[in-house]
Amino acid sequence: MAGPPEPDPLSPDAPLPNPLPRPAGELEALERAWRRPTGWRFPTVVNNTWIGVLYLGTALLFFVLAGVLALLMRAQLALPENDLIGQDLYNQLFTTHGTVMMFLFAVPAVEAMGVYLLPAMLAARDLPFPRLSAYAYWAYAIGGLVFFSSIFYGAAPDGGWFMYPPLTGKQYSPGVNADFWLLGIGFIEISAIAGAIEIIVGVLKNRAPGMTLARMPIFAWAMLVFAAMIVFAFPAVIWGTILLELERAFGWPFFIAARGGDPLLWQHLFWFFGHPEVYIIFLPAAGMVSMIIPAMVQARLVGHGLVAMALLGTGFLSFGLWVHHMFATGIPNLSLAFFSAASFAVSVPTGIQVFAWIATIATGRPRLQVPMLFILGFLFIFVLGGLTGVMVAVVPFDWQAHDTYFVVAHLHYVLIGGMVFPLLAAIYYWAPAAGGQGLSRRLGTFAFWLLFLGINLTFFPMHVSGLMGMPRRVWTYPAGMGLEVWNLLSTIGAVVAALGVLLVAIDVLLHFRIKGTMAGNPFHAGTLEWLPQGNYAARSIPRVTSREPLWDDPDLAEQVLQGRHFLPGTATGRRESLVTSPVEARPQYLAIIPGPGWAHVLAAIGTAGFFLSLTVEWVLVAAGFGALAVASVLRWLWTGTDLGEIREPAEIGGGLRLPVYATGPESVGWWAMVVLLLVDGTIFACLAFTHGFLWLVNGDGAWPPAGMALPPLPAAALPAALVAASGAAICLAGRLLRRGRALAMSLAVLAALGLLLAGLGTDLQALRAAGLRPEAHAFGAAVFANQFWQGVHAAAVLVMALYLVARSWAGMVDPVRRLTFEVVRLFWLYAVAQALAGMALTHLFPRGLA
Amino acid sequence: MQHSVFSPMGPEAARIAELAWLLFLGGGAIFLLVMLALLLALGGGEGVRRRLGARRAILAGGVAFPVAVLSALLLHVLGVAAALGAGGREPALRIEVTGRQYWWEVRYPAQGITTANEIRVPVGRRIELLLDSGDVIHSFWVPALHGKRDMIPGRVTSLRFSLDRPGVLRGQCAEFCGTQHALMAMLVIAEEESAFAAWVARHKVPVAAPADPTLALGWQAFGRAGCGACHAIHGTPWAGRSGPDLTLLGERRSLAAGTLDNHQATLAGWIAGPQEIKPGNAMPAFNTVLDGKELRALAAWLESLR
Amino acid sequence: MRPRRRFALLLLALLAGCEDSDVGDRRMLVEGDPAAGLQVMRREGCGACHLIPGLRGARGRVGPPLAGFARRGYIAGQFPNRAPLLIRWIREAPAMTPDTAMPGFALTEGELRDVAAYLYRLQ
Amino acid sequence: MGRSRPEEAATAATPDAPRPTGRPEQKRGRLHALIAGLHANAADLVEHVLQHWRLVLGLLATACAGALLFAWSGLYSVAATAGHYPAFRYLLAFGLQQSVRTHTMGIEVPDNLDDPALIRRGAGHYQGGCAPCHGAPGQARNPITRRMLPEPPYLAPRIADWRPAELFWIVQHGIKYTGMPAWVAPDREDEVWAMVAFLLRLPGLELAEYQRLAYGEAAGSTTAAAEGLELLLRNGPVGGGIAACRRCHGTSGGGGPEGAFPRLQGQTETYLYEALKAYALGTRPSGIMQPVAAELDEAEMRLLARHYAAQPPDPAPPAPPADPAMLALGRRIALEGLPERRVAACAGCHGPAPGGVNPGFPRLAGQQPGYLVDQLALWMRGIRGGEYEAPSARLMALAVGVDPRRPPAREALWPLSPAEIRAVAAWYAAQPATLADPPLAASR
Amino acid sequence: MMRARAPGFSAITGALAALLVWAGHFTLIYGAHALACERGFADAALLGLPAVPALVLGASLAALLAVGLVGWRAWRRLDGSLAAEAGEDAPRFLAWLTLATALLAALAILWEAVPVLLLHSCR
Repeated sequence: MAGPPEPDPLSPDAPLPNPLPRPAGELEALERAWRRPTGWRFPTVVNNTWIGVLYLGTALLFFVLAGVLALLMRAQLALPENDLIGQDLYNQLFTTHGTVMMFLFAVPAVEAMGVYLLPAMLAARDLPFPRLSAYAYWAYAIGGLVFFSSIFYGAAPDGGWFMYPPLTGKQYSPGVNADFWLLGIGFIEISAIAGAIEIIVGVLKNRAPGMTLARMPIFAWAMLVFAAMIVFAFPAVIWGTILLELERAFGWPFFIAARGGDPLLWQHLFWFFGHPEVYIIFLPAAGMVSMIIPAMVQARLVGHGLVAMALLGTGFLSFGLWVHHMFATGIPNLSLAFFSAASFAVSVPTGIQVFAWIATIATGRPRLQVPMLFILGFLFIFVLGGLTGVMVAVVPFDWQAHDTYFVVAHLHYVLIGGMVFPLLAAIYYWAPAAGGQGLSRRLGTFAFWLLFLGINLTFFPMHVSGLMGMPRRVWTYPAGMGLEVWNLLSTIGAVVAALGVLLVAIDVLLHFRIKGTMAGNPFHAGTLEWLPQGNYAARSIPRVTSREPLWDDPDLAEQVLQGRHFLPGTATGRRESLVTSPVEARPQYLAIIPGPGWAHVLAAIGTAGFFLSLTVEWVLVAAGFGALAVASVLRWLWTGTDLGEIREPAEIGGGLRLPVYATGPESVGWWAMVVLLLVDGTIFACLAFTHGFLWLVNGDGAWPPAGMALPPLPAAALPAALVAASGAAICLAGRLLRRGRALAMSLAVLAALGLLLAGLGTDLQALRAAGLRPEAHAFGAAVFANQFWQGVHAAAVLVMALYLVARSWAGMVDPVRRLTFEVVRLFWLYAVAQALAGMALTHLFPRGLA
Repeated sequence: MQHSVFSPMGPEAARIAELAWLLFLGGGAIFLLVMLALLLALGGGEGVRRRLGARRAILAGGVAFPVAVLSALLLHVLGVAAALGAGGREPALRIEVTGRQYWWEVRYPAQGITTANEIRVPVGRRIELLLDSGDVIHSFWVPALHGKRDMIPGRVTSLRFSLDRPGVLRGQCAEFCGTQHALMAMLVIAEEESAFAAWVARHKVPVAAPADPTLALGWQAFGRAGCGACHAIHGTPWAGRSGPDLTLLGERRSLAAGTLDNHQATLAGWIAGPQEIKPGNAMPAFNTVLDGKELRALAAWLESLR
Repeated sequence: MRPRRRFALLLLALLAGCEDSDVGDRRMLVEGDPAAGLQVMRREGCGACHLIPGLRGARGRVGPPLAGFARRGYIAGQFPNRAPLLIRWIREAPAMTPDTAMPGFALTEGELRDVAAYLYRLQ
Repeated sequence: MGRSRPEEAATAATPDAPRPTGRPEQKRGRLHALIAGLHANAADLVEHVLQHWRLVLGLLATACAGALLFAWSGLYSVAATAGHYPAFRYLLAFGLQQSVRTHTMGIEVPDNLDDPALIRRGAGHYQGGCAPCHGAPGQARNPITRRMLPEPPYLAPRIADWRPAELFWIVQHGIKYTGMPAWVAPDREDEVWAMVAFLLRLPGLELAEYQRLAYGEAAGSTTAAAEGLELLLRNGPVGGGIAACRRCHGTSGGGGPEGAFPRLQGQTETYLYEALKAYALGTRPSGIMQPVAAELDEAEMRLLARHYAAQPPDPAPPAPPADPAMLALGRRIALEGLPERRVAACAGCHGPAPGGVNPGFPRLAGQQPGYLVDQLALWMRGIRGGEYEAPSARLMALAVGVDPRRPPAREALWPLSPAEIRAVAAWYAAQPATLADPPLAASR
Repeated sequence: MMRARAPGFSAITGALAALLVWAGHFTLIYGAHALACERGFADAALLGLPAVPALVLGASLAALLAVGLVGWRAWRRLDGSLAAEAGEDAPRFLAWLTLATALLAALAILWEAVPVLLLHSCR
């Protein structure tokens, strides 16, 4: 790096990076750059504190709404043979309750906590792509509210939150209810992935100088694992959703047994997402617990490394559990045993965390403040839920417990204990950080006891009623089977718990305020989110030398406020964030990040409108929204990304001079694209799995089935060659760009585009010419699903190529300023590789084995 | 009527119930231990807290203990699963059960019997159920018999069990299968070998046109209302197959898959207005076709089928 | 007379005292236990054809809803709504009106009175 | 690192920097600002509009208030004699044309619009429902209708102005502000297409041919049945509707050689009466039958039902040679149903069945196959037995495997595929028709 | 400034290596077992053992070896000391993390291999 051979500016022995006094106007310039929009421009806000609070508030709104649905269900089940709510509404209620809690509350709530807390905890000015998180938020909020309102006109999905076909296929669910789930939730998953990319890149690249991986707070570890799990888990359900929607809309039989499909394919895809989902929800909450307990007992987390390892291990092992939702499907016992053993294995890291928390409590001086109460409640409920979790991992026991109220009890113990209680603890714990004012201790204590007693009273009896023979998802049950008393207890408990939620809501409404600034550290915590904050986050970015900097360096808060650490002002007059290396957190460059704008808001409206109008088959309206979304995204990218080198390298203090522009693996844009390609690659793996699974269940004789044949192999050679040539052409374009030949570069890009489209087009043509049709049999459907997916990529490449060429003609791409080109090339090469792999799958896979 | 995991009627369910008790007792003990540790960490003596706060405590409580307990449990559970899965003796009776929205079709291929919503089995014989589905996914669950097994279109799953003593066991669909998932129950009736044989034999007796004028009117109404388009009665010209087989209907204990007790009055109510009782099921209302007298006669005749 | 039934009668008499006479005295004529009547109706599956307040799961619409039965003018539209006729109707409706869809119920005299007592509690 | 870049790229790279625009002084007032804004580019225009949203809202509100005031004053004349201003008339015509164009996008035109049965079916309705306003060959328009505004056109020469899909849309939906009504049963697209088929035949239609199409055998037949009907017309209550029946169904209810209309012979009186009643009430939707049936009173319906039920079946017209495999399939569906798709055996209710056939159910033996195909398609689509609750409609819907509350979304999901529907219709059409059992009413 | 690989990328994947081996092992044994049962060569002999147990045990041994290698290399980087979870020094911390995850992965692999000794392959 630049700079004379002075002592390492990151070492604790070096002098503070910036001297006093600070130049006049530095703070004002910083404030001006980070000013948040007011009045009717408020929706354009992108500051992570505001987006985080909006995000969390919306998630909590959905929590309350879905909770009301749960109360309605409990009212119906209070008495046997009750007629309060008819079966059709009841089926919508439990489907919507589950879906909203999972997709619109749990994941967004923890993502919101990440968006809100991570920059402060890592002492970053903001996340690397503020408009992306704002976009994710608006798409989620608009789409979620419209999705929820479907319950008011009877159009809510009614096939269960797990959406098992064939019940959710067009034949048994002809209305739009199932489409609301598939399209409405499908695109909210996209918003979750956007958030995950943001969090991964943010945690790896935006930490304060000196905050090595070893010093990173546990919450950041948890969010990193959480986001990485989203990257690998959500693609499965997105792919499943695409398949089911293709089946519903066009009759491609992926799940229709009579035409070669298999309902179990959906279950594999869904639970490959669905089980990790539980840990996706739990891990960030565990991370919050690991942050709150040390502050509450004023002691460092015992076994920091063990906990970090436990988070990593859980993240991995949770991908080996999915069949544990399918124990009753008749899969061979040995297969079930693999998953049973993996389920046992995943309980070890969880045990480590529980004992690490107990050990931390033992070493400190516990104070029974409201957050601590919720933590203790969490430990009680979660440990109980964890133990029943081990029980349902026992295959023969699960054959009895599966799909009964025992499982309802288990999952609510795990999710309410494992996520809602930590979240409430977090709200009570971090509320002062947001507004400088805590929530009420009295109300909080009352709320805790109501919730704790109510939750146990609601769900403990369900263990019993389940084993006494009450299946899940029943809108009524007969009298005289001994179920009456347990159900009545559950209903009473639900009302008590609801009162607790009401108290929390009242407390938040009465006492929660957001101020632009924060001062004070009421719990005397040790981590950086308790530094004094403004809209710009910390005044200067601290040099981190330990895990709990505020405990180890009591003067740090004052030094940061005075601007004596890194980047005390703004170097360019715009919003900047300090980008550091992923392991050692050494400063690499200063990234300009975009401020408020309408483009991403319009893009969110367009995206939500597009999917929702597709649901109700307003094709023209959908086209309008789609155009709005694409146009807005392009405008957002055009004005907000790849701004080029705006000025000479900037001095951030400590003798560090950082460039204000970076390309390649140093840049956050490159990292974001790599993460996106991991998502994409996982989807493609699901596509390949689909093909292989259907081949497996159909047998070689029916793959392809009689009367269907692939084109001869030579017919596939030409498309493959064209596609490969497209990859070569884009590499050539890269060389041309390096030599500064912009026009030649754009021509090469256009040529590459033509080659790719021609390659994919000829392949499709060959398949159609061979008489292959997707509707007739799962074989055709699988082949055309592959074609569909390549087509989606071709469309993306088309837009990207034209965008790149336009940028080039506008003089915004050159040998130095080439981030746009690099990102496009990365995607392009992936698309080429994927197209070739897809062709191999189609043309070689069944034949190659013969 | 047995409908609980904890009142097993056969060796398979008993083995699972034993396992369940083991899990509850062990799990309860572990829960209490952890809570005790938490309480000690909060307010225990200095020495206890120091020991709980060491890294060694994490390794002991969070690693060594679970690994030991879970390893033992894994081996034990695999033993149980092996015993349940191995199948033991070859089954002496095969019954095919097809799940349909929202009832169960039951066939005894060797005996040539088709019935619905009630499975009669002889005590002591080893029985295999072959399960499949006619529409969406259902799950066969009779808690006092065995664990549940899904019924998946395009696949055949199986469940092997035997019963120790006579009794009536209730079962219910356990996989959400649509509007009336809640009203899709069934009975398993375990009886002595001789009673079972007699039941099989009764199936072979042809049904004669009744002499009693009321029953004769019922017989006639059955035809005139078109019931035979969907329902079959063994030994009569009616052989519809899209609804449940009604042979020996009078002997069944329940109507509409466990929704109503079966007798003349409920039969009449069901025939005339099934969509109020179980909305969304496939049986149309015949109140527009049958007058009151015909309805009563029809119910009486159906009840007389025994 | 079982003590429970006596108590119920007493309660009914008390209630009847505060009601309009034309309805009250009709109920006075039935010596039955409404609670037992409800159990009989549950057992007999009356809900398969009738909507009956207080009997959960009684959703049938084949016969008339029985809400407000005590204020009903006629049984089956043709017999005066008096207890002896009601009891006879439940026992042998087809004999009274050959075309009715209402089947006869072979209940004991006591059970019939219990059922009637319950129905007359439906205001 | 630290390579410097050309200067111009640096300025281009700061799009958020304030751009020099012709923004006027604050003092010059908002209107001036708005006008100045009009000269700026489109983005600036949007920006100006957003900045001066109060003014824009105010202008809009004033315009609305003005329009309201004008309407309130009553100065505008709604007299049909007043006519439209020429420019306005042109605008209306243009709007009409464009509206029809836009709304017909995506309508698929069936390929059998030259089917004589369809033409005949449309003609029968045209005579009753359309000719009074639009005229017909040899039939002048009613002078009253000529004073409508706009005047309904004499149709034959105007048909060529529209494509079939546009005709379909106009017949189905009618036209606002013109007096052109929508189809009585808008779901019955099959009937609307029949109408279109006839309309396409209309230009250049000879008088004799028109009369054959519209009146069928109604003129001058001397069969016994015709005499019976004459008697009925003379003695019973007389209404125009009765004549309308025989225009299409024929005097003896045979339905005519084209197969355009169902055969009424051999049905029970109960069924025919129920059907007429259902048509009249609209519970059985039909744009053709409802206007006719709604004119009948109770006694007329009974008389007509009795008349047609008493007609002995005509000898069947020579059936087109059917594929034996298709007949076998149809036979299997009729006698055994398709249990795996919840389709009951048709014969259980419609005969031949061991227990006889209920007088409330139609008999299908010898019925016109086209009619059966159309009706089964309506059941599949949930149009029959759907939101309409005709007696027994739900029964039939469930019997063919359709939940009338949630009918199949597309043809591929019908419990009976179109090919199976044709097969079962062909099989029933090939069965000999017989006289129905004595009607239930007679036996009581 | 332009390096071919992002610094630290390999350090991160190194810490994940053992868990990646577990993932590969899991995919392999589950996939191979499903294929063997579906295609009916579960009982074919492989190296004298029935195919499925032989395959699973072989794969598990290989996976344990790989995990052991990863753990051993990390152990060497720690100079054989596990003290204090290797503290806050980033390279040592990552080495420690690698070793700990290797142990967890080994446990999971071991547990998943056990059932094959006790259960019938395809029932």
